Amino acid sequence: MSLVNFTTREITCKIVYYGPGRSGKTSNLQYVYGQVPDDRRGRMVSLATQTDRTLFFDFLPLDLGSISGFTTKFQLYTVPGQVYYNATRKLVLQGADGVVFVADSQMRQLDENIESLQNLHVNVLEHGIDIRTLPMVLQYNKQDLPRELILAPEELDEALNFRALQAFPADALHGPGVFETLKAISAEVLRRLSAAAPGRR
Amino acid sequence: MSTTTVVESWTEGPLVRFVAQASARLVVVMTPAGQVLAQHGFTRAVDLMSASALGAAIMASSGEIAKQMGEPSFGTLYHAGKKHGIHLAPCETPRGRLIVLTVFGKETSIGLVQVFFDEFVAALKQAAPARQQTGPVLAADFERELNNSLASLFRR
Amino acid sequence: MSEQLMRALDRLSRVRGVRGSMYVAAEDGLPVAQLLMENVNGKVLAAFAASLARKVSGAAAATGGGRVRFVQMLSAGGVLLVAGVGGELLVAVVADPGVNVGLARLEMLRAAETTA
Amino acid sequence: MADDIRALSTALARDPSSLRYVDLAEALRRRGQLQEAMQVALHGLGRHPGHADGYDCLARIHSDRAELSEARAAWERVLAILPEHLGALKGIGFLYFRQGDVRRASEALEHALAVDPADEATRRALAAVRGEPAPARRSGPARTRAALQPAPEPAPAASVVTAAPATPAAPAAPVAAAASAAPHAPAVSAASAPSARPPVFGGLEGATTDILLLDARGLVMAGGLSAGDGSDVSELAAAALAGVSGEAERTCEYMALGAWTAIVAEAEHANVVLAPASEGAVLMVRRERSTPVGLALRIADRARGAAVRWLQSVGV
Repeated sequence: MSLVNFTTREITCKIVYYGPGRSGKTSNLQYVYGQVPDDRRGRMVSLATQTDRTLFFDFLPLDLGSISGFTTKFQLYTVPGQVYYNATRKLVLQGADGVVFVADSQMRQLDENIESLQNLHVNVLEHGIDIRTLPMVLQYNKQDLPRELILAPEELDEALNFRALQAFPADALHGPGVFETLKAISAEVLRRLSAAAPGRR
Repeated sequence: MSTTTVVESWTEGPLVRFVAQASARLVVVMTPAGQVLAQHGFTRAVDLMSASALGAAIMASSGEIAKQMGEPSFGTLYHAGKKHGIHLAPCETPRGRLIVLTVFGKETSIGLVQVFFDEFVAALKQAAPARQQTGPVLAADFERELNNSLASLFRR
Repeated sequence: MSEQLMRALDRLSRVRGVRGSMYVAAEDGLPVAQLLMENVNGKVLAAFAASLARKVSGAAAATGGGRVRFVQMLSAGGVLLVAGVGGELLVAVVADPGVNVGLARLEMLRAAETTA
Repeated sequence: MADDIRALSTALARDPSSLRYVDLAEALRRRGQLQEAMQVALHGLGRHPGHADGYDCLARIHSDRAELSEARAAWERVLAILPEHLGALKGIGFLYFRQGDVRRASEALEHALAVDPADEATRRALAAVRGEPAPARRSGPARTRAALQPAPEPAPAASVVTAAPATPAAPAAPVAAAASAAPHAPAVSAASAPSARPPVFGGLEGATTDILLLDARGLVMAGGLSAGDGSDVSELAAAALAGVSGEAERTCEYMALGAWTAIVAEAEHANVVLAPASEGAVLMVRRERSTPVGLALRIADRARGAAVRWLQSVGV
């Protein structure tokens, strides 16, 4: 549920980057952090183990500036991808306004992707939310790897994208696709607050 | 410098009173998802955004441990440091469940913070309006502005 | 340890007019052991006894009195007594206005020694 | 001093980005024009957000306005910028002392002394906080500085504008002196000199050495308090005692005890009795440890009567 402050005209939204372990969720946030001017971002918090895996979550507050007269702020979170961190994954999902599912394009990671996506559905349901109402986009990361190691976006669509969501090929480590993904989820999330939203409550 | 930010005005009166009574350095009222609903005090004490994200995470994870142990909830968490203490506790209001993070120094004590926190919770309960329905917030053509914002964000 | 504390509090509660007695963690203002009548709020007693003792002992030191050992606050509706000031554990008592402060004080100093 | 202010204002108008805003704010503060001082300081800090001396000055203004938590925040900000800032360390020490936290006050002052071991004011403040006899205070620099301050217009005892931290006129108020040591010599109030105080407790033993009447802000109204060596410590004691009556009121309210009538502190060397006079004024009586508490309470009651009568007679 986006937080809207009508007095100071401020909107705050929570976006969670979800996906299997080492698919590049933290890389997305790090790239954003590195690109955005100092005054438009807050401190990036990473609760990581020494092996570079996210232990609990990464957190990055972003200031999008003024939209329709509202100062718009996004809080980007990642979840730990490893299967055994499901409890914390579920906690971070709480109150999410939108989800970016970061898939690992490597052929051998396909099962992990599918499993993580199913896990997302289960966790969202446990928060009492119908996944079909939750703004979501997909990102097919690591498309920079050699062809023979990865699946093409069309193949990944076939395997993961049965809801025909927007999907973006990406190389999160170096930037391609990161911006497009963030832009798409931002639009999805904000659309729910706009006059254009179909069937608003 | 002391600052106040209040997203929903009904929180302000009880919040300011609580900070003064308990001699707290900083009090942050947040949603269980870690969004700041109101804060008052010396923000230099912590980075506000990350503190509330982390505070909400602590509450959520300790609540989860409680659940696994068959406890209804652990309620209040308190950590004492050398110079500062934090008090983290949930608060049920008609507006839903909220979480309150209190940062305090040695000029007060956890005992005093708890006494006044109970009053604060009662005051919040009384002041909270029921959940309100909201109309559209953004104009239908918000996407153009969003694109401009994001473009400037990424310096494109 | 806690049995010893409770015994001391029990002796204190036998002083006529005492409504409640407790050991308080001085720094935290939290009850450690308590023996209270029903209408005495232990959390409140602990928090304020510790806070008042701290403020009074700081002020008294500024008057050249040196280290404070015992504080009493008299009021229209009762008496608040704090012993063991300056240590880690305080002994706090709330009593009726007519309580024999001398007697309560002796028992409190004994109770404070229990923990010293 | 008015000329000073004029000159500083002119200089600042010529070069608004100058750091001399601190001197102007300080000059205004010393004259008791706290509102103006605050405006100048805040304006300057708007231009120089990382300027430690600006925050130090702001803290002193807050302190004079009895806004202690704001003063603390400003001094902490100074220390965040310059961890060894002498003025801020002393200021924090004073605030702790005022809250009755002798241990932390000592720590802050020890830190200050480590930064500048030659600072006599800090040394004396530390001795006073620890309850030690003050070293060589008769010729201390703070006293000299205070003596050099031109005395402002005499103010009625009950309406002294100077808040506690800024009252080192009395040579034996070392913490106050330390909190605002040179080059920030504070405002001097005529009423702070023991001889200038009204003789309210005449006829009572220790009328000018062991009985003190202070207002809710911690300012001395009448009586006096002497240290072991005969020097006057009224200002320091009053500042430290001010917090007690508020805390007593709050305690009584939350414990449903009605109005407080007296507080007795039995200390190593003395029994100290506090009693509310009228309109937030508080009376303090100090008696030797050997004086029975019951007797000390009786004496305090008589002194309280005298204080209330005097307060009524001067229309406070």
